Amino acid sequence: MKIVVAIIKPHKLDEVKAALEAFGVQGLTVSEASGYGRQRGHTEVYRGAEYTVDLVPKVRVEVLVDDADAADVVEVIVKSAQTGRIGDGKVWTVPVDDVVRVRTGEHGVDAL
Amino acid sequence: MKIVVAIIKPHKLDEVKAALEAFGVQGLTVSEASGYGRQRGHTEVYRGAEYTVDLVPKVRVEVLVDDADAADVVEVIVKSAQTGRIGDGKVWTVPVDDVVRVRTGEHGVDAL
Amino acid sequence: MKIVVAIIKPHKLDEVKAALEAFGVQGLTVSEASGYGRQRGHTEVYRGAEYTVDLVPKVRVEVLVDDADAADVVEVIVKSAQTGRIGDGKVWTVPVDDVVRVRTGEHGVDAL
Amino acid sequence: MVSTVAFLSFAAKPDTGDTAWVLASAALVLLMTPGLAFFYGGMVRGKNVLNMLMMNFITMGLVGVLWVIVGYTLAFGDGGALVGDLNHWKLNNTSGLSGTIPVLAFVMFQAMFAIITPALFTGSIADRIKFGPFLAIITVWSLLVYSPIAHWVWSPNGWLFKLGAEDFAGGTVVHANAGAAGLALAIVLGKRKGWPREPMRPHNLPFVLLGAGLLWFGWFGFNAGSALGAGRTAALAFTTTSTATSAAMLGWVLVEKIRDGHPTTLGAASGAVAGLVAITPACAFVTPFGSIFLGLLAGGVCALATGLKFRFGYDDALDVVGVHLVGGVLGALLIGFLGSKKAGGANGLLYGGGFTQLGKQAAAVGASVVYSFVATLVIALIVKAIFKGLRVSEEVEVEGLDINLHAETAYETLTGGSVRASVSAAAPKADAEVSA
Amino acid sequence: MVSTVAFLSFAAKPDTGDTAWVLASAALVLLMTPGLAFFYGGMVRGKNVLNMLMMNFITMGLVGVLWVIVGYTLAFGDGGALVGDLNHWKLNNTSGLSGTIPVLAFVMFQAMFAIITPALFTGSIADRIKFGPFLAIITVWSLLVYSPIAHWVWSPNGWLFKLGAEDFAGGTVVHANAGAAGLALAIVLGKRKGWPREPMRPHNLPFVLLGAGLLWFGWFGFNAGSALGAGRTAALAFTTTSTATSAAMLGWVLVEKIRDGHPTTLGAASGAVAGLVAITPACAFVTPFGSIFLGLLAGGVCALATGLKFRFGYDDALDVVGVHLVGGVLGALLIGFLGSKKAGGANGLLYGGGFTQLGKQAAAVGASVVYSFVATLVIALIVKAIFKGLRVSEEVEVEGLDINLHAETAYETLTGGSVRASVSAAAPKADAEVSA
Amino acid sequence: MVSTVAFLSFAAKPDTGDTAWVLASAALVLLMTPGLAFFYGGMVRGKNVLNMLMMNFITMGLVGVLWVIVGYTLAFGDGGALVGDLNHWKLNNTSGLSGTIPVLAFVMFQAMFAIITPALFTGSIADRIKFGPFLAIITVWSLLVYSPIAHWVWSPNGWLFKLGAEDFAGGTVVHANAGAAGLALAIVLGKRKGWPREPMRPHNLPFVLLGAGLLWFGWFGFNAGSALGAGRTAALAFTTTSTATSAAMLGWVLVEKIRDGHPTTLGAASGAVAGLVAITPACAFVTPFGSIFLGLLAGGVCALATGLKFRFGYDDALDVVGVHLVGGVLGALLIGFLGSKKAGGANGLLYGGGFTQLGKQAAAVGASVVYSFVATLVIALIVKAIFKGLRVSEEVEVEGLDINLHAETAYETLTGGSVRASVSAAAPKADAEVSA
Ligand SMILES: Nc1ncnc2c1ncn2[C@@H]1O[C@H](COP(=O)(O)OP(=O)(O)O)[C@@H](O)[C@H]1O
Ligand SMILES: Nc1ncnc2c1ncn2[C@@H]1O[C@H](COP(=O)(O)OP(=O)(O)O)[C@@H](O)[C@H]1O
Ligand SMILES: Nc1ncnc2c1ncn2[C@@H]1O[C@H](COP(=O)(O)OP(=O)(O)O)[C@@H](O)[C@H]1O
Repeated sequence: MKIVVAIIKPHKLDEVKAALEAFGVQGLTVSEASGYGRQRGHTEVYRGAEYTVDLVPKVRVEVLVDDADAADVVEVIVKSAQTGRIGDGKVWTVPVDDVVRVRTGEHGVDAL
Repeated sequence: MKIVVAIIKPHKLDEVKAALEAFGVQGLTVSEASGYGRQRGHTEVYRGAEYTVDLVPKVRVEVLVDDADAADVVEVIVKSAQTGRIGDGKVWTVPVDDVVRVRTGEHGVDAL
Repeated sequence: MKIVVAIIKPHKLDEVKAALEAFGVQGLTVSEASGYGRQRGHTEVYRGAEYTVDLVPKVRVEVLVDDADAADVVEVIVKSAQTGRIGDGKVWTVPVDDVVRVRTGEHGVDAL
Repeated sequence: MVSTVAFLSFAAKPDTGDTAWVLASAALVLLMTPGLAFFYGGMVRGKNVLNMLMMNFITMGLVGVLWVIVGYTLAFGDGGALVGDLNHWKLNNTSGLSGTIPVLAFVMFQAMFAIITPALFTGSIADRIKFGPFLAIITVWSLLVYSPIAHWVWSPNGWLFKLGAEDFAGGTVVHANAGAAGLALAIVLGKRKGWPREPMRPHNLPFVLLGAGLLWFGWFGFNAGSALGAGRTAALAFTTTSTATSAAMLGWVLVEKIRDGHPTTLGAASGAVAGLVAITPACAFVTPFGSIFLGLLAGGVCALATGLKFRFGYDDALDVVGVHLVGGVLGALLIGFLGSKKAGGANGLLYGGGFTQLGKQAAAVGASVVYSFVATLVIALIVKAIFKGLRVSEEVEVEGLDINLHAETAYETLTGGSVRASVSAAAPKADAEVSA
Repeated sequence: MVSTVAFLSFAAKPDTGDTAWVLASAALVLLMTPGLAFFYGGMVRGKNVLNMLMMNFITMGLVGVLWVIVGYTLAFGDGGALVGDLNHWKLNNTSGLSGTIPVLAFVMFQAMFAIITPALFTGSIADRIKFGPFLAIITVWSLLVYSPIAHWVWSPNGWLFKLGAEDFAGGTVVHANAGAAGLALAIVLGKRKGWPREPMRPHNLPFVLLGAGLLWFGWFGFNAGSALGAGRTAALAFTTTSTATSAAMLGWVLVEKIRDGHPTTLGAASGAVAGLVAITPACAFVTPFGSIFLGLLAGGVCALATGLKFRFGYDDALDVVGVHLVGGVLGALLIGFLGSKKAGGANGLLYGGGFTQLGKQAAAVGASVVYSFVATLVIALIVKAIFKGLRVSEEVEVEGLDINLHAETAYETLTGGSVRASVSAAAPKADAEVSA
Repeated sequence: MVSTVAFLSFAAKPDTGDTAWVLASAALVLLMTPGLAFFYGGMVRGKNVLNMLMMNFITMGLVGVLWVIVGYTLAFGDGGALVGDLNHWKLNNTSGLSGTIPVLAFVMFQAMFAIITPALFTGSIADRIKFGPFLAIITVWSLLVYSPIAHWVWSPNGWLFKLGAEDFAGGTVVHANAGAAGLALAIVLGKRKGWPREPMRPHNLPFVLLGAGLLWFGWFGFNAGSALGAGRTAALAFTTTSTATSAAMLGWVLVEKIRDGHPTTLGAASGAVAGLVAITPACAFVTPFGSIFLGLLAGGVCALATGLKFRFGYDDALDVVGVHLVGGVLGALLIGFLGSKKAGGANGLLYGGGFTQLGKQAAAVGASVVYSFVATLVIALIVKAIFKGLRVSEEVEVEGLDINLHAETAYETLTGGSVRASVSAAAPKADAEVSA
């Protein structure tokens, strides 16, 4: 089992979700995040005092997948999240020892 | 060392926390998340325009544990988070190379 | 490849970010979290009813790094996040199979 | 409210100053219901805030219409000792003057009282009532409980008016009444799932303070407007309202500081409201200096009274009993102590008036509270039987009333396109509807 | 607004009651624009809320100044049938009385109308207009569209006034006018990226309800203040305003319940506003009972009318057309049906008055809407040409107008030092500026 | 405020129109303090918003009581040139008329001024003061600084009144005074940890705009109510208030556009407040056209003045100095330039009046500012000594004042049962308390 983690631009979430669904992924978990990287942030001004905000809003997507699907899922995400502009994000894969479905107690691939 | 990650229903957090404490876990980290899966979302209507919201509020719990405890901690979480209804969530285990306690710089099991 | 995950005190984020930048890290991802541990929470009172809030605001930092840099990055974070008081947080390292940069599709170290 | 003799003089011209003040006051009292909506809305959990706002706003709709059709005439139609007749239904025969102001100005000023009274008890039923039964209860309650009690106390024909009970701006008619009804409803509805074990913290305290600010502002219309003119009485009512409110805030916060260790913003807001409630019946009958004591006492007593629900085990979610029932009764009774002829009322016990006025006050507020409690209980049980239950299901209670009853979410997260905003818009039915 | 004969009597003393009411009303109407800002601001996405608030507040600044310099005299200067002359520019010759009140009280009361009218159409252009062109449009529009139409309808010399068309408080001048302009601007601007496919949910519904509450409160000044005095007419206008608004809320929510299955808070707020819009022209011409029907109808019709944009494909973001154009026209026409001599207007169709008044109403509202639509279209196209486009870039639209146009973020997250707050303060330019 | 001769005529009847306007104005000014609470509350960080709201609300409680007991008589009791006597303590001898209105109406109108003045300087001490010392400072300050200065300027016996200095509604008494006190307190308190290096962005800008909207609305009572009647002077004050505020918003935003590149909502709100401050002393002494210049200047100058704190290194957190001290002084002095006999004041420099009035203005505002600054400094240092420090500990400052001083959190996250809501309710002490 693997967990694929993706940091993407917020407005790309719907497309990524749709692409993963089309691929056959049955579930995923999403959370809000902020990213720092090549993409520059923006400047805010309050009563003349300037602040540089260097964190950019991002969305974090986690997908548990069978080992065999990992590479494909990564590719599906990369394709659907791509705009070609700086700040599109990263996708990485981490090994998972085991997965359990809370509702049933099923383990492994059955838990997905 | 392992890190056990659980996606659970928000109102189950207190029970899970209590169960883990009872088991002997000394710390954990929690964050808000949204889940997509078998559990359907809900529909909202604004001035007649209908929106299907397919992400459901979830809570993400992370617990660093010694290798030996991993399986037990998973079971404690599964038991305390279970309602038996769709959407109860997932628990998975990921290998961890090392842990450090920021305050002291201690490594490994001492850092928990 | 490794991913270094750090749970730190919110007001230490700027220092950690600066230290990592100085070290040469080019990007990172941040999200809000709440921690439970030795550090006690606080008490709130609403119309005489007392509530004990045992979760403390924390920030979660994730940094993807080359295997060689992992230990150094951990140390940089520990040093810059340390106040010496309970609740300073944890830093851990997890193995990563692969990283892709969404914008270009580059893999591995090139993706950082 | 001074006597509301609907003396109709069609030819006479209204006093423009008095009319201006009563119209302004009516607008101020109207604003109190949105104020209340935020006072309460900030106190519930985020998943139920829209339901709380909705209950308050829909009361403005429902009672606003009911009042002009039949509520007004039941309250202020001549009738007998118990209820008004139908002489003014649909606002018939209201083109003349009432005292120095147009009757319609009086009708509207009173309309806002009729609206806010049932709105007050939405605080006790928070977080768990179905919307249909709520509407049914409000409708029946407004006609069978509010209008009669208003008639008893404020109509020259009402039996409590004739008794000589004093209720300048509605301590009995509005607050004690709403408080008693809130208690009855909380008992019939039962406790919220998890109460009092689980935490139910206010989700937005700034909203609570916004609501308190709007309530305080509007209450000047409520109390000083009840003089039905802009003269010395209005100025006195304005003064005691301000002073008692300030003092009650200090009283409540002081209790907190001593008991809990911290002065809280929720306490400051609650104390202000408690003071406003308690001075309401008394505002033109006590001196400014007397109103300081009244306020301090009201703040302190209500702060302690919010603990009653834990002791007796009824889930009065936002303390309608602790603030409105206790505060309203307290204010009504304190007239019997602090009332002063110099101010405009009968002398109370402390001003050498003996027990006479205190007795009248106790009789009036007692009768009103008992009637309100019993009648509300009966209404609630009948509505419960008709609707097969008053409460939402357990799942709905856990998941939140907003998405389930109103198909809405109060707050969208900032990062527009993300997380919660991840929705797919269906072809809006609105479209289909219109094209059909 | 009753006839605004600027009868100047320098020696006479104003009626203090009438003056008090008109000044209070002017303040109430001023508050409506912040109310509107929150009504609209809560409905847009979180990344654009500041831009929406800013458009409304800056209109208070811009039109507030324009009005006293030249807007007032173009609207209420004697002039001819089409526009006022410059006799009152810079508020010259305004030290006397207008009826029983100081001319300046009338000028200020009217100023608030001039401010809120263009503010109303910020709802249709939400989420996509550049700030410079917006300022240009507002400026020109206020002088070339608002002032003339106000003159037509409310000046004794205006051609629609002479025709005998009735518009007590601005159903035509304010609402139908703003609605038609909003439609024209929505068409020129084009659809928001992603509309109507992508979800654009209100980011803060409590703000929408706060705005609705403030609007309702302020609208009593708008409508009852238009009596320009505190007497029977004001009391009647106050009453019908209250009743129609309550009824319209019920009407809108009923349509939702039947069509969508749920009564919503957005619907309750929208219904109230629809009722306020529709009763505006009619408030002193119909009976309280008549106003219930007017309100119910307005609520129901406007609820359905918000679907028109999906059918016809114009992106009127926050339904300025569905609420203000449709509601304003409806109210204007309903005077032709429900108008009643007893109330103060000409008898309408249902009161035996035949088609005469209906015809006048149709002519007046028709002419105003057509002029407003066409003139706004022309103004928008010219401004577009001058500014090389009215819209922000696609990136700005996606990222949000707040950080891009105003260099600000609406909400900071709670955990102070973290995430969004992670900024490094540069040496503030303010400093440099001052030391220079 | 025109001369406040407390001419007591017990038999005479008040003018209802004047009384209606002053009561309405008093209510409007009361609302300004909650408005201010949100204006400031939105500007601080989320961890301190409740403390900011609390400081403002508790001032309504504390000064509201103090004023009727002794504050009023110190300000408006006959007394001498420096302070009033105790003739009216506990509001003794206030049952007659003051001019055409009940004395109590005047007392209440003034009460709201006494409340908001110390509330204004909560902006400079934000984020770091302990609650006990804050209460002590407010109490002493109200009696030793506010009441005397009000006496100097507004009592017919006051030395600045006799000098002929003009301050219609409190530019000197309220704004310059509060600004000077704010500066003194900011200096005694010292800088917030991290200031000005660390970012301290407003946590909720919509709240700032809500506050600005409520302030603007209430300020019509503040300024036009100071005419103490509803006639030409009130109408003029209303007009110049509106115009100057609009113009000042434009002035501030223009400076931002030129200096920083973007017009901001914080700037628009701040500009409006700056305009309101500056027109306050002058509102019945300048022409509407003159008020445009006054407003533009005030907006622009205050926008630049907010940079002073960075230059001189005092941490006036929310710019009480930049807006209220600078704006108040500016407005007072501009009377010496723009004052016009036609409007109602003495002719200023630009209207051929020479330097006379300017000199008086400078003397009055100068004396008040110096006294306020020095007296506040002394009070703050004494309170500091008594309470062993004015500031919260560093940990409290980092963690936030809300949870530490008030045991509350402003906002609960949406997902009810989760994260922050993860608390375990202890047996409420309230219960124990009651059962005891
Ligand atoms: N080393 C890293 N570790 C973790 N997250 C990273 C890292 N580098 C970048 N990211 C995440 O990826 C996002 C995009 O990275 P950025 O450098 O801005 O653009 P790009 O990936 O297109 O070169 C960042 O906002 C951040 O959330
Ligand atoms: N493949 C997956 N990867 C990551 N998270 C998942 C995955 N599948 C489900 N989840 C998470 O688990 C939650 C519950 O899953 P769901 O399919 O709704 O119910 P159940 O687990 O009871 O079958 C989801 O809301 C989501 O947060
Ligand atoms: N076993 C654990 N698993 C995951 N996170 C933990 C664990 N223990 C502690 N944490 C995180 O580390 C933070 C600090 O831990 P705490 O025990 O309070 O202090 P310290 O690390 O200084 O001993 C906690 O708030 C929590 O977020």
